[in-house]
Amino acid sequence: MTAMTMIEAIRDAHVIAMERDDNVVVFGQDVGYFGGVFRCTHGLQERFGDHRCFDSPISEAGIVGAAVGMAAYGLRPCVEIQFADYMYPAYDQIVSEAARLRHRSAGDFTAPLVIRMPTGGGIFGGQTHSQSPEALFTHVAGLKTVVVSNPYDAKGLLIAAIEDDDPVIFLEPKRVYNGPFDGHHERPIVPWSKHPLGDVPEGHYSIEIGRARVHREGNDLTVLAYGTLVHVAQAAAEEQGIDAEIIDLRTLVPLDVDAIVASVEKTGRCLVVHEATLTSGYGAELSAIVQERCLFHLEAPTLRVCGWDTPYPHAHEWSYFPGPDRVGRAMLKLMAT
Amino acid sequence: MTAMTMIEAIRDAHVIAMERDDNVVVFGQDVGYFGGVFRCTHGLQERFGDHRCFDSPISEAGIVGAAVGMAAYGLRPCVEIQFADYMYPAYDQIVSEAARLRHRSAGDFTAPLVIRMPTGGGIFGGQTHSQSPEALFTHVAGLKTVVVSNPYDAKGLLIAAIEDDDPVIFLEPKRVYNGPFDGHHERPIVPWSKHPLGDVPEGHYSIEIGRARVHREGNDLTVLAYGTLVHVAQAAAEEQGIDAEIIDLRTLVPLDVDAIVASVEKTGRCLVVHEATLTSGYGAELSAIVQERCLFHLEAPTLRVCGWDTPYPHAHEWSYFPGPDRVGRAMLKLMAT
Amino acid sequence: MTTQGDESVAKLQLRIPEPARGQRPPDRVRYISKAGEMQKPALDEKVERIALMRKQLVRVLDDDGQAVGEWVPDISVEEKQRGLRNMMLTRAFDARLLQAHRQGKISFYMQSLGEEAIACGQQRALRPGDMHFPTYRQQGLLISAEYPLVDMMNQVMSNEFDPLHGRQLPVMYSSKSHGFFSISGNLATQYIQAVGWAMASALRRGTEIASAWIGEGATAESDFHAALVFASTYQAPVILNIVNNHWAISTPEDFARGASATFADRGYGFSIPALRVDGNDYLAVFAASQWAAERARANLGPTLIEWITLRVGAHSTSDDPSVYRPPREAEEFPLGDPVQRLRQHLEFIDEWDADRHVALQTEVDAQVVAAFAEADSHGSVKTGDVGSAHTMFDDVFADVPRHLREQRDAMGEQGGQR
Amino acid sequence: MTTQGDESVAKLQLRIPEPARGQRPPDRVRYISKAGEMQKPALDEKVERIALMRKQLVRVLDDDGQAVGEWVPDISVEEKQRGLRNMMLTRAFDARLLQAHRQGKISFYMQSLGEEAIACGQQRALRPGDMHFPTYRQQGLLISAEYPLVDMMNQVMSNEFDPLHGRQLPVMYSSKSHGFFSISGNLATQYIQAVGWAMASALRRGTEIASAWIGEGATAESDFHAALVFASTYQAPVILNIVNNHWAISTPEDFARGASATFADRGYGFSIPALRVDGNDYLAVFAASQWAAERARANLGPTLIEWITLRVGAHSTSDDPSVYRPPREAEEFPLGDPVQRLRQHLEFIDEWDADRHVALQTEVDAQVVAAFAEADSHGSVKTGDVGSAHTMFDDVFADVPRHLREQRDAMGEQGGQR
Ligand SMILES: Cc1ncc(C[n+]2csc(CCOP(=O)(O)OP(=O)(O)O)c2C)c(N)n1
Ligand SMILES: Cc1ncc(C[n+]2csc(CCOP(=O)(O)OP(=O)(O)O)c2C)c(N)n1
Ligand SMILES: [Mg+2]
Ligand SMILES: [Mg+2]
Repeated sequence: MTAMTMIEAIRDAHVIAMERDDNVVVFGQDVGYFGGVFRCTHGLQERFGDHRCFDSPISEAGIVGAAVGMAAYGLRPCVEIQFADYMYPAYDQIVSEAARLRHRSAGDFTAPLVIRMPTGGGIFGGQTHSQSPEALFTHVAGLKTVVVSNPYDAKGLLIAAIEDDDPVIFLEPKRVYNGPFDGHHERPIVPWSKHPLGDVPEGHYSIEIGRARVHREGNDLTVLAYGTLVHVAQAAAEEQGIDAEIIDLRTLVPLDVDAIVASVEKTGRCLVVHEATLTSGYGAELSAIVQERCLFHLEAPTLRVCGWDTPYPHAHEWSYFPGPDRVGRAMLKLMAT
Repeated sequence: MTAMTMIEAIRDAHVIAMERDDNVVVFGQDVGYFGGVFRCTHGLQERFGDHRCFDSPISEAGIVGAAVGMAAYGLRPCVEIQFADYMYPAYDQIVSEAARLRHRSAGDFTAPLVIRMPTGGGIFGGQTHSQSPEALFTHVAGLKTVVVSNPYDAKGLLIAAIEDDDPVIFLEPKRVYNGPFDGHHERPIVPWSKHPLGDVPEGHYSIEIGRARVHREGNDLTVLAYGTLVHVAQAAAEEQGIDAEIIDLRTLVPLDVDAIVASVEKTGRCLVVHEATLTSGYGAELSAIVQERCLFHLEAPTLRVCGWDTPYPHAHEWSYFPGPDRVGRAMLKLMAT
Repeated sequence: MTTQGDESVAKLQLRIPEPARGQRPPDRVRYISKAGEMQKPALDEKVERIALMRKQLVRVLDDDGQAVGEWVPDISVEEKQRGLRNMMLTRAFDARLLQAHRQGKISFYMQSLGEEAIACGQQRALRPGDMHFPTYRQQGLLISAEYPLVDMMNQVMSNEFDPLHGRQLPVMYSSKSHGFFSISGNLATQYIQAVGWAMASALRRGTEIASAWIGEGATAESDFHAALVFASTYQAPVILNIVNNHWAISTPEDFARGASATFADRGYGFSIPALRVDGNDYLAVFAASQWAAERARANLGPTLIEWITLRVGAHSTSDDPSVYRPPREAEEFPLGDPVQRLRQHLEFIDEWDADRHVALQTEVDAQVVAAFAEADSHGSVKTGDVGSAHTMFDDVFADVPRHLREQRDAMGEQGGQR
Repeated sequence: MTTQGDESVAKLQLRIPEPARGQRPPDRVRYISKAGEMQKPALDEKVERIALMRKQLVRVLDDDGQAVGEWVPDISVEEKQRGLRNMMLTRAFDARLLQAHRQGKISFYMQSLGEEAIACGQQRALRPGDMHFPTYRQQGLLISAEYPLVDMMNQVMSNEFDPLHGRQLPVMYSSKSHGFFSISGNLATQYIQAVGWAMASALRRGTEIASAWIGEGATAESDFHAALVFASTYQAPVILNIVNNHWAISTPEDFARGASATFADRGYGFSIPALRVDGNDYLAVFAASQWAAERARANLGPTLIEWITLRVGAHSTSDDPSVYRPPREAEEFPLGDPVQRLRQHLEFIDEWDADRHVALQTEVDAQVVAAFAEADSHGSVKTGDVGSAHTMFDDVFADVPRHLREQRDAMGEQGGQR
């Protein structure tokens, strides 16, 4: 075990995957010589050479389109989109190509590739460095969508994603790169070295895509969360003294429905939280599934605490971000119903 | 009143909007000289000249990007994407630009434009001529999303969309262009001339964006539908002898929540139907809203009958399409709960 | 915003390319060189020197059918006869399936009438292991690679024997083993993918090259740019084909080409050597493809080729060109017909005659008829003879995940249908 | 797929552009012409003739500061002095805000150090009513248009007086009245929008033209292609500026340019006249901008201009160039510094001297200090002095719809904050 930040865990996952399989290639804007604006690929070019890790032109469509072609050849590209907010130019290649290639060719060609992107706000990035577009991927048949919340999961899930034979969207909430951020932006950053999930095994291990993790056991209510909001929910529960069961979904598609149903049937109350805008966010799917499968166990309507239906505002990001107060108030409201 | 197909009603709406306002310009692939592959802009170039209606290169990004610039200048572009399946190359211009321009410039610049696109399957179009991507627009703050189900609404809503000061996504289910298709693909097509909603007033009229329409009154259960599925739900209700209240939402964002709540509180049961894939479809948002606002009126879980989570298969489109049998079975199941 | 301004300056206006009817068919092809006129540059010739020939047209066959000039490919008579057969087979294949559409046996079809030389010729000039990233109008690639006609027809009919399980629109074939990448309904996406595939071959120090295909109209799409940027930056071993058949459904080439003289010019914006080639001249197609392939294999990077031809038929079975097409366009097209021209050449060199031609025509027709009879015996989507609807849940992912298993069960045995 | 193949051919490999450190700063600029060497083509000169000059560089100021050649713009001494002032004001503005960032008063900043002549010069060469579609490095446009410095600073500080209500990242200004389109964080999107705006002006028979701005790195983006296609096809009245400052964060220009000789070449792929211009030569900037604007206004269509300059500073306050930058790059950059070169010219023509320069420096510094003091008095996002969080719900739509009113109420009075 070594204490790692999530950045170090992601870098380590790259190294291990590249060492085990020559077909793994890594590229994207500033990822080669420089090592990525968040340093997640730092040292890979030096270590593996410029035919394994290299910089790309500023063309997200080109990065993903080329990756699809490379994957069809037999490689396993793991590419970085510098910010999730900039994935839109690549959206056609992701939705119409990577997601559909296996199906439309009946398995003749496949697209085993990973598209990594930093998501979420909290760094004063404004509307184009703060987005959480997961729901734009979960609606697309053929994509697996992973969102990580800590270094241990990040390494195990990234290795699993690179080894997966299907295209995987790998979302990295940038606010938890360096510590388990709980939404208290006014407080000093707690480093991962002080958190059990910052303990990362050396060498190869992988975490099954499609399995949720019970982050905190409890009986009062169930919180369905992923990414940064896992830590926010924990802070809210502790501050409100509510015995919440917090489920870190980790994978949105395929979804671990059993873990959700088991918990909601136990608690009878459910809160869904995410940072993305509310309307048509992935929380809507979770809320729909909960009432479809657990309606007669529900003692209260499932609530959603999410980003507002506006662009992510630079100066007001802490009013936009669903922090511990908002999440806590929703917990109290749920318990009062 | 004149009997019109939905194509004629859309063409008529263009003519009226272009006559009333010189700032309305129309362009897209094959829309000028040829009049559009579905003939929705037929005759406009001849009538208004090539500086009001013209062909464009095959670049959806260019069409929408240029439209955003024209709108910023002061025009009201109404552009056609040949099939909704081909909107992805324009997605960045739609999401990052058209939807955000007013907000990010604090109203200094605006993007009053309409993006029309044919949606849905049922014409043996396969996976790239059959999609219904509405949920990819409803998740984006700053976009209004309209889906039409009949000629009367199509004309009134398109005029309203062109006159609207915000960007409007205008979705036209191609299967109802020529008649109120109820899912019985094995039966002959019923023309709009035989349907009351095929009666279209001459001249200018508009329908408020954000208002649903009660397509059929009933007391047993509420069906939330839009586009083609409105007619499918009606057929299913009649075939199963269920007194369903069918609400044609017409606008997905902004949503007519009052109409939904009033109906569900009355019936106590709700069925959500759409052609798009189930997971993270707009039906998830509707289901979530219904349980948030009406949980204690619900006698059964809100059910969703939607397209499967696969690409739209060419040969099996009728197994993919949520037809009257699937919708009817869901109605029976709801009543049995 | 008002448009008041200094009245001393002219009011602005746009150039809206004139519609098709305004164009005389004979003027359709700009800059036609004489056969043999254009020289053949060395493989490693400086791009700036090749650029000096940008308005010339690679042509080998003259009006008498004689092969002349530096571009005459060094290929056997048998190879030429094989090319003729491939083109005639492709044309017969298209004809039979168009007929099947008229008979209501299939839902949709797209022919390559008049463009057969390009796909058939390039397929023969490349090697097994190379990968083509085609559009829907390169069926000649599969046919020349001897992919079974009956499998193609089963795909078009979406019947139980369709290798793609009826998932794709007719003509959207896929065959890795025959060097034919899965066709996408979304234009241009394959162009950058081809560059990526070629990059992969080079990243792994392979020897295979990729060939990207696009229509002139689709060069306006963004992925065309991504492909040229990546091909130019990394010097990927790829052939960038632009098939200029002068039409994009109803719009003439002008809308995509803009003010530039040729589509080949696009390459020079990236210092990618670019040729304009007579796409109806089988020998020119073979020679130009071979030249580009040798450049790629010699690590000399990408080559762009603009193929000049004509879409003789309708865009697809859904299209009615009478609304926008100038009359007599095919008849007056200055580059003639690819089958006739290669036939004329073989006759000129006394390796062909009318009897052999009739015999070959009979043979290919029979081959097509036999294949169609077999495919037709399996029925089609129109007769409801399709495989199990449950197959739609396969291949969404490598394994069928839980939510898709649940949906498959929900669909029920009969597979819905309503 | 295996990579076995004919062993007679070489194994393939890619060209991965060499990292920055490999490049000697003095060689950074390809093809440097002497001042006055390049001729000035007539406005309606054939694009193919202009293309012959594609490797030349429009330069007016020689090493002594003398203005020489056909491109010498016909502008008054006052206009030149104004240009000097605008550049110095822009530089002082940047310096003060960088200091503010070090002081922890603002969250982020991007300077234009070394590139001031381009935005400042072109703004003066165009007319009121024309519209610029800038990137985040053209603050010189706003400053030269006399947009209030304090408003810019309020935006950067995101305080209560920020015209954009703290919604945008610092430097993402917007001012329609000053011909400055709202800056997007998404690269290249504005390029095709500028073409659309120019098309609109022409569709309405107006007289205003648009000016599109992009960095050399972002020309790899797809919207760059869409812009060139539409500009070329419709011959829109637009100036297509490419600011080649040799860096895209950590990647050298090579990644976007690929194998082509220049970025100006991109224009020739579309038969769009393209100039390479010394971007650190204020007079060359003015003259080239004026030439392009006159072409647009005369309905002669788009002009592409590659501006050669250097990003002297870091990409942004989040960037650390020491990791990737060659040492002494700015010192050895062959085109010098724009402020110094215009100053030298004014001194050469005896319209300037050291005393006046010091006086002007003092004046612009004072202006900036005064503006900053005022902005600073309103506080910043760092001191929590921001407007009401409820404003985030305005301008999502023209009117606030019901669901946003409900969310605004749910946010509560204090506006959350946690
Ligand atoms: C992204 C996208 N936009 C639009 C279409 C609709 N479409 C199909 S073919 C076609 C014309 C293509 O013309 P061209 O590229 O010249 O190829 P050709 O048909 O002439 O072979 C269009 C517009 C599409 N399939 N994909
Ligand atoms: C679509 C998109 N992709 C990536 C980025 C991240 N990014 C911001 S600036 C930049 C470099 C741009 O370089 P260049 O175009 O040369 O402009 P310069 O910074 O040199 O002025 C990148 C990659 C972005 N803002 N938008
Ligand atoms: Mg074509
Ligand atoms: Mg740059």
